[in-house]
Amino acid sequence: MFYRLAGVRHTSYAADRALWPVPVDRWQIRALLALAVGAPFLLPDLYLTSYLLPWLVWSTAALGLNLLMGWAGQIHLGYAAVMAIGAYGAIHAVRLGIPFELALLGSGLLSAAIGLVFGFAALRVKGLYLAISTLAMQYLVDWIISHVPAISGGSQATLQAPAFRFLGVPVAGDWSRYYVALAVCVLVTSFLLNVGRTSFGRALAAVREKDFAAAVIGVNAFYFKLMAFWCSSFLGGVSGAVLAFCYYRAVTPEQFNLDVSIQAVAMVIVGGMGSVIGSYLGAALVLLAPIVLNNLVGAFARAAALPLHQEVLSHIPLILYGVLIVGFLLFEPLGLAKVYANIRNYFLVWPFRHARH
Amino acid sequence: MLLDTPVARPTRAIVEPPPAPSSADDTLLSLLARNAATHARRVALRERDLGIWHEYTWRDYLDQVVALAAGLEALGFEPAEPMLVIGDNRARLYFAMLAAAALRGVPAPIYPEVPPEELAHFARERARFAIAEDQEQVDKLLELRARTGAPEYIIYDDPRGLAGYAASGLIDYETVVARGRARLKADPGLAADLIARAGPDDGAVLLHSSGTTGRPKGVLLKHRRVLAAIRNAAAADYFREGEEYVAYLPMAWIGDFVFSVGAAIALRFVVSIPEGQETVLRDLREIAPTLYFASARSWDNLLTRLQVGIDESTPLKRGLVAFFMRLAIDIERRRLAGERPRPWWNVLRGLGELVVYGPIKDHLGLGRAHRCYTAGEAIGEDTFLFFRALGLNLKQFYGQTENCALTAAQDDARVRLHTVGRALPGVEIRIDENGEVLIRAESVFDGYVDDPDATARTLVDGWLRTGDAGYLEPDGELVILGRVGEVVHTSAGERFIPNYIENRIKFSQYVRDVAVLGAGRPFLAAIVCIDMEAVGHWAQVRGVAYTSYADLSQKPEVYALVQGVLRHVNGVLPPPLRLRRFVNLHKAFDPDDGEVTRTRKLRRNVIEKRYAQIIDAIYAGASEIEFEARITYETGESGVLRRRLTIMDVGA
Amino acid sequence: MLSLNNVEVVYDRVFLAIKGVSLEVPEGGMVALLGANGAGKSTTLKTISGLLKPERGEVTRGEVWFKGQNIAGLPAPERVRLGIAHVLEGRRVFEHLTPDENLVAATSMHRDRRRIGALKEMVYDYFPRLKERRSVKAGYLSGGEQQMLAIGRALMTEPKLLMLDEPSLGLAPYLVEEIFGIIQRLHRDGVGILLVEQNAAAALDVVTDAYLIENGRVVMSGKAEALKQNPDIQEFYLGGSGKKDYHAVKHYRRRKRWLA
Amino acid sequence: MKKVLATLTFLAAGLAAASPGAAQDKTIKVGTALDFTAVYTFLTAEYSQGQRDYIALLNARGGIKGHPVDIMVVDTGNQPQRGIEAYERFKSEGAVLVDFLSTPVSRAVVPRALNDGINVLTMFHGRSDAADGTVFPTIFPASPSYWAQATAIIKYIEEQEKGNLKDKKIALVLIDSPFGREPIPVFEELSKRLGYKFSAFPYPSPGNEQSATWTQVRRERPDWTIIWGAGGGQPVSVREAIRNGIPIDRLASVIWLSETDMNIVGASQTKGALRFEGVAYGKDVPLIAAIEKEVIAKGKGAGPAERVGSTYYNIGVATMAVFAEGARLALEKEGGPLTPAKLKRGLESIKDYTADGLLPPLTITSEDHQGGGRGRIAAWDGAKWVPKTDWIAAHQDIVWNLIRQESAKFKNSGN
Repeated sequence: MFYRLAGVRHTSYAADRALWPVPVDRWQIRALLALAVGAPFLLPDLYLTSYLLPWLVWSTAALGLNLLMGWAGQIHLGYAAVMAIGAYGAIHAVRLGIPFELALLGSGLLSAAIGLVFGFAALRVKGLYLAISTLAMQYLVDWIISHVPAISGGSQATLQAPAFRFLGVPVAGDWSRYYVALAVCVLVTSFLLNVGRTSFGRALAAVREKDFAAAVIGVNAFYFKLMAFWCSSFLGGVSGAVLAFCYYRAVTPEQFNLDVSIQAVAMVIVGGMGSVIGSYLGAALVLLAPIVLNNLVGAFARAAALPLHQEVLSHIPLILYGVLIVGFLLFEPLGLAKVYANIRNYFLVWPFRHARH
Repeated sequence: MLLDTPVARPTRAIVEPPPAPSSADDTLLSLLARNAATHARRVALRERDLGIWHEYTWRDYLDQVVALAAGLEALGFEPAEPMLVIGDNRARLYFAMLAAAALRGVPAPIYPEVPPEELAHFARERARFAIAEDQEQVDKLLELRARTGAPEYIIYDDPRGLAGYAASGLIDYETVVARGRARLKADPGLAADLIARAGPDDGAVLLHSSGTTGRPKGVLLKHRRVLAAIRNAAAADYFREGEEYVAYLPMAWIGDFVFSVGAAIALRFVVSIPEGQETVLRDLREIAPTLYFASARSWDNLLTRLQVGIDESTPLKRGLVAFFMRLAIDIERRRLAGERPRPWWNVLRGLGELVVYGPIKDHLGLGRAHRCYTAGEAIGEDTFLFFRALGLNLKQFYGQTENCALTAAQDDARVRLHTVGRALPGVEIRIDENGEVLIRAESVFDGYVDDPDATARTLVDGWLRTGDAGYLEPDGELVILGRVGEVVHTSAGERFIPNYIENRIKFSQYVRDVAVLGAGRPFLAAIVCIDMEAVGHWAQVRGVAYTSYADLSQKPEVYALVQGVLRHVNGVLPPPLRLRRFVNLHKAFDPDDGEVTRTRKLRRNVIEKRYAQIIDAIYAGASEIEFEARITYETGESGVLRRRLTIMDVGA
Repeated sequence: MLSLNNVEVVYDRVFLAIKGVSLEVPEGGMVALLGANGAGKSTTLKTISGLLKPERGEVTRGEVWFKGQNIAGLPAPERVRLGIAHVLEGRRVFEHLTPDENLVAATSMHRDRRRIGALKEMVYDYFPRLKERRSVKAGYLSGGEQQMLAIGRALMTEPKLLMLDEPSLGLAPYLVEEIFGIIQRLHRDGVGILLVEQNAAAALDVVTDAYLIENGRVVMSGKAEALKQNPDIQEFYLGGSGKKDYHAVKHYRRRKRWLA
Repeated sequence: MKKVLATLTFLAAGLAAASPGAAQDKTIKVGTALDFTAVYTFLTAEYSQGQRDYIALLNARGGIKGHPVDIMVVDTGNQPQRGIEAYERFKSEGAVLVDFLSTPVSRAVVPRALNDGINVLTMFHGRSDAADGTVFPTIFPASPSYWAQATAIIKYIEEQEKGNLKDKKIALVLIDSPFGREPIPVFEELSKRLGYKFSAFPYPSPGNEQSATWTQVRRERPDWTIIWGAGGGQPVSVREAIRNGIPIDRLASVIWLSETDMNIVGASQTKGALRFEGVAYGKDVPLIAAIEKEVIAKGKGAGPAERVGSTYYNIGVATMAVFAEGARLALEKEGGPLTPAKLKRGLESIKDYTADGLLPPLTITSEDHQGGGRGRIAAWDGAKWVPKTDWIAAHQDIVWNLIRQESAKFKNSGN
C-alpha cells in the first residue's frame, strides 16, 4: 500500500546496489533518524535514559554479535565477556587520561585482540564445540575481572566511569550520553548495513554457508572466521565501553555475566540472524519486554485490584516474557526480522498476494 | 551520505513555455539538431541492458545519428534508398532510422517475428542496406539475400554469435560508426551538411499497412507529413513537451514511429527502451511513463492479469479492492454520463487512491501516467471503465498508417465509450454517401510505394479513403463501426459486420480471440480461442483439473463458460444475427500461423481455409470433429497435430 | 492411484511456485515430469511427499489424492506409510552409516526382523553393486552407488509409488542406463513411478506418459511417444533434431508455443 | 498482520500504563525495586512484606506527621538495567527514598542517585564504603557493614576464648565473589592484632556444591568456622560443616542465615549455630507486636501471617522504621513537603533510635552513615534465634580504615 516502486531505476550497477532502492524505505530511515536525533526533545527523560538509550547500546552490541553469528555463522556464548573487556578497558584508559575517543577505539582493539586469541583457539572446533569454547572465555574473563582488584576496582568491585569529553564536548547529562550512544550506534549500523555489500561480507556469507565450499572458491575460511571474530569483538568492546560510560556509569562484574551473554545471543536469534533491523528488534524484545511487561502487569493488577501477592505478580511478567519469546520463534523461526520482512512483503505486493517476477 | 543513495530520480517534466513543435520547413533531423543545441545534456533515450539503464542525451543522440550516417554514406548509401530495420526496439536501430533519413534514404522497419519467407513480401523494395538487431535477424536477412540477392550490407547491433560469420557485407554497427567518425574528423563541415541534407519532402519512414487481406502495401511518410500530424496532436494537447515514454511497441508499427521518433524528437520526450519483450512490464514499472499508449487488446490483457491477481489475493485485500473498484467504476460511470462531481466522490476516491488505485497503478508502472491512450480497435466497456476508474485518463484515438496514426482523438471533456473523439486540429473528416470515413489533412500520405492502382483507389480528390465505416455525431464526435469491406451477408441475406460482434465477445476476459463465421452461411457461428490465464484461473478456483491449453479448452466446464459468454452477447444481437454454434479451438490464433496479422487483426481468408474442416462440421451439425491441425514453427518447420474438438450449440 | 488436482504452492507466503498443477499417475503407471530448472518439478514432488513445510512452502489451493484419500493434510511419515516414497534430488544418503545401516534406518515402521532381512535382500537383488559394498561408509560410495542406495532406501518402505527426483543427475551415461534399467524393472514389478528428469531423452524412452511443466504450470501432457515427436519438445528438451553442431549454436530469442 | 497490530497495541498500552503520573500531594513516596524472581528470592518476599506491613502501620496511625506514605514495589530480577529503569521511574514519580535490596542493582544505581540527590537505603547490602557520608552523601547503609559484622563475630569469639585468640585457628568459608571476599581484609587485620591463625576457603558461586571446599576445612581443623554466603549456599555450608565434623556451636555466619536455612538442614541438628544479627528476631519485639495487632489482625497484612517476626520480615520492618524516623525528624525540623534533601538531613539527625527494641541504638551523622555498626550474635536453639550477646560494636577503627580507604578510591575514580 505504502510501497511505490514505479520509477525506481538504476543507471549504473553502483546505484543498483543501493541500500534502499525503495523510496518508502528511504523515507522510513530518514524519519527514524530524525526521531532518534529529536528524541531528547520528544521523550520524557525516563524513556530516554532507561528505554531508548540502553536499547540503542544493546542494539549496537547485538549488531556486533550478529556479525559473527548471523553473517559468519559462528556461535559465541561469551559475548558479555568481550563487552566487559571493552568496558573495563575504556574506563581504565580514560582514568589514565587517554581521551574518550581513543579509549573507545582502544577498548575495541583490546576486545578484538583478546577475542582473536580465543577465536584462534575456538576456531579449531565448530558448532557445539565452539559454543563450549566461547563459554570458557566467559568464565575465564569473569574470573579474572572479579579476582584482580586492579581491574575490578577493589573490594567493592565497582569502577566509576570517570567524567569524559566526546569530540571536545563534556559529556555529563542524559542528553549528551544519549547522543554519544546514538552516534556510535549509527556508525556501527552503517558499517553492518554495508558489510553485506563488500567482498568481506560476501566472504563471510560463503564461510557461513559452507566453509569448505568457500575454500574451493578461494575464500580462506580460517582467515575470515578470525576476521569475523576480530570485527565482532571490536564492536562488542566498543559497545561495552559505551554501555559503561553512557548507561551504567559504573561497571561491576555482574553487568557482564553469563546471563548477559545469553541475553545477547537471544537478541540475535529472536531478532533474526544476519539482519540489521533484526538486531534492533531482538534487542528491544529481550531488553525491554521484561520491563514493559512488568509495568503492564503491575498497572493491570493495580487497576483490577487483583488480590495477588507481590511474588506471584512478579513472576507473571516472566512467564509472559517466556511465552512471548517462544511464541515469536514458533510463529516465525527466522526471527523478528522475518516478521518485519513478512509485513513488508505483504505491503510490497499489495493489493496482490504474490510477488510477480 | 548513507541516505543519499544514488538512485535515478524521476526526470521531471521541465516547465517551459510550450515550444512550437516544429515548422513546415523542419525535418526530424533539423529538430534533432535543435534539441542537441538547446538541450544538449538532457536525456533523450534510455536503453535497458543487463539490468541497467544506459542513457543518451540529445547530444549523444545526434552524435550517433550523424556518425552512423557518415559511415553509411561511406559504404555507398544513396538518397531515396530504403534501409531495412529489423529487430526489437533498440536505440541503435532508432539511430539507424534517422541516419538513413539524414542521407535522404528511407528507413523501413519490419516486424521482428516475421519468418524468412514472409520477409520477402516486406522487402520487395530490394533494399541494399539493412540493420539487424541480433543473430536471428541477421540469419533471416542472409536467407533473404540468398533468395533475392539483397540486402548487400547487413549492419548488426548485437554481435553475439556472429563472430564466425564470413558473409560479405556483414558489418558491426560500431565499425560503421567508427568509419563515420573518421570521416567527420577529416571533414569538419560534414556534420552540418548531413543534418541539413534532408528536406521536409524527403521520406521519413516507409511502413507497411497491416493488410488483413492481401499483401502489405508500402506507405511512405515524408517528414512534412509526420511533423504535421504531431503538430495537430500537440495543438489538441495530445502530447506535451518532455513526456516520459516507453518504446515497447513494434518499430514497424506507425504508432511507435510517431510516438518514439516523431513526437519524441519534436517535443523532446525521454524515450525508454525496455531490455526485451519479456521484461516490458517490469521495465515499464521502472520507468513509470507519463505518456502511455497500448492497444485495446493490451488493456484487456492488463485487466485480465489484474483480475486474476486480485482474485488470488487474500480476503482482506480482495475485499478492499472490490469495494473501492466498484465505487470508482460507479463514480466514473456517472461522471461519463455527465453527472456533476459530488464532494464525497473526492473523499472516497482519495482514500481509495491510497489503498487501491495508487498501489495498482504503481504495480502497472502507470502511477505517473497522465496521458493514456488506446487505438486500433474498440475497447471493451469494462476495460475502459476500469482503467478510467483507477484514475488513468484513458482516452481513445483514431488513425491509420496512411495518416500518420493521428486523425481524431477524444478530449478530456468528451470521453465516451463508443466514440473515438473529434478530428484533430488541421484534420478534416467527411463521411461519404456509403458511410465511409474520408480524411483531408497535411498529414495524409502521398501514395503507396510502387502501387499506383492502390494509391488511386485510396487518395481521391485530395481525400484519403480510410475504408472504415462510421458516422459523425451532431457534436462532431466520430463513431467507427467497422471496415467498409467487412459488411457481409448470411445466406438468408442478413447484413452484419463480424468484427463488431467479435469485439463484443472479446470484451469477456475469458475470450482471447474469436472468429465469427456466417458469410454466405445459414446462421452465425464462432471459433473461440480462450484466454489461458483467465480461464486457467477460473478452472483452478472451481477445481477443474487441466493440463495444457488444448486440454483446458476442451473441458465441458469451459465450454459452458464460453457458452455463457456467447449467450450474453446474443442478448444484445437481433435474433437472426445470434450465434448458434461454436467451437473452442485447441490453440490461440497466432501471427506465425498467419491467422492474425502482426497487429493481431484477424485474417479471415486464412482462418476459413485452415479450419474449413471445422467450419464444415459446424454447419453440418456435427457435435465433434477429429481435426488435423497444421502448425508452422518459427523455424519454418511445420507439423501436424490430431485433435478431437467439441462443437456446441449456444442455445438460449 | 495418485492425482493432483489444481495444486498451487506458495513459498514464504509471497512467492508463487506452482499454480494449477494437475497430474495423474495411474496404478502401476510410469509417468515423467519434465521441465527446466526451477520450473516447479521438485516442488510438485514435495507437495506429494509432504516436504514443503521445512522449505517454508504451503499448499494454498488444490488437492492431492492418493488411493482415494486426500493426503494434503498428512505429515510426511504418514504418507510414507501409505506407500509414497520420495528419492530426493542430490541423493542425501546418511553418509556416516554403511549401506546396510542406511537401509535398516528406513524400516522404523517394521518391527519384524525377518521382514527387514527379506526387504534388504530384495534391494540387494536390484542393486548387486550395493551388496558388494554393504559395509563401507556410504559417504565413500560413488555418485551412482549413492543414487542406488537412495533408491534402495526408498524401496525399504515398500512403496506403491516411487518418486525419483533427477536420478540421472551427475551420473555417467552407462550409469544412467543402469539406473533407468532398474527403474523399468521396478515398474514391471508393479511399483508406480513418478520420475522428474531434465534428461528428457532418457525419461521419455522409459515412461508411458509425461507432463511438461514450465514456470510452475503444466503446459503440455500426453503419451511419451507423442511428446517425443513434438517439435517444441525436440527443440528445447531433446536437443534439437538429433544432430547438434555446437559451432553453430544460435543466440535466438525463442518463443515457446507448446502446441499439443 | 492482525497479530502484529495486536502486539503493537499491547506494547503501546504497556508504555502508556507505565507512564508516570504526577502526584504532588502530601504523600511521601518510597520506591522499592526488589529482586523477587532471581537471586535474592530467599529473602525478598518476607523483606518486602515487612516493609509494606510497617508502612501500613504508619499510615494506619496517620502517616508521618500527617503525611501518608506510598510504597511502590516492583521486581528487577536482579538485573541492573531493570533496576535503573525502576530507579528512573521512581525518580519521575517523586520518590524521596529508594531501596533495591540487591548489591549489583544498588551499585549500578549509586552514581545516578548521587547525581540526583535521591536517598538510597542499602541496609545490609550494597557498598560497605558508602558508610562514609562525606563521599556518599545520599547513600545510607544505616546498618553494620560486612566489615563491622566480621569484627563483631571475632569479638564474640574473643569473648568465648576468654580474650585469648593466640594460636587459635579461624577458618572463613566464603562464596567466591566480591561479597564473599569482602571481609577478608578485616579478618587478616584482626589476626595480626589478636594473633589467631586465619585461613580462607572459597567455594564457587552459587554454592550448591561445596564438598571439596569443606574437605579442606576439615583438614585444617579450625577452632572456629565462619561462613560467608547468602541464599541457597548457606544451608549447604551448614550441612557440609556438620558432615565434616565442625562443631556446630563454633560455626558462625554472616547475617544471611535464617530459620528457613536451619529447617532445611534440620532444626534440631543445627542447634547451637551462631549468626550475626543486626535486627531483633521474633514477634516479641514491641514494634512487631504492634504490627500484628494493628495491621495483621485487621486483615491488612501484605502476605501470609506466619512470616511475621521472621528474620527477613523484621529486617524489612527495620528498613522502613529507619526511613520513617528520618522522615519524622525532617518534617519536625523543616516541615513539609518532604524532599530528598530534607530527608537526607533527617536521616543524618537520627540519634540512638532503636525502633522499640527492633534495632541496636542507631546514630547517623553526616559523616557516619553506618550508624554505629552495632549488632549481636544469636544462636539457633532448634526453634528460634536466641541472642547470646548484647548489641555490640568492636574494632571500629579497622572498619573505618577500610571504609575511608575504599571511599577514597571511589572518590578518585569518578566524577
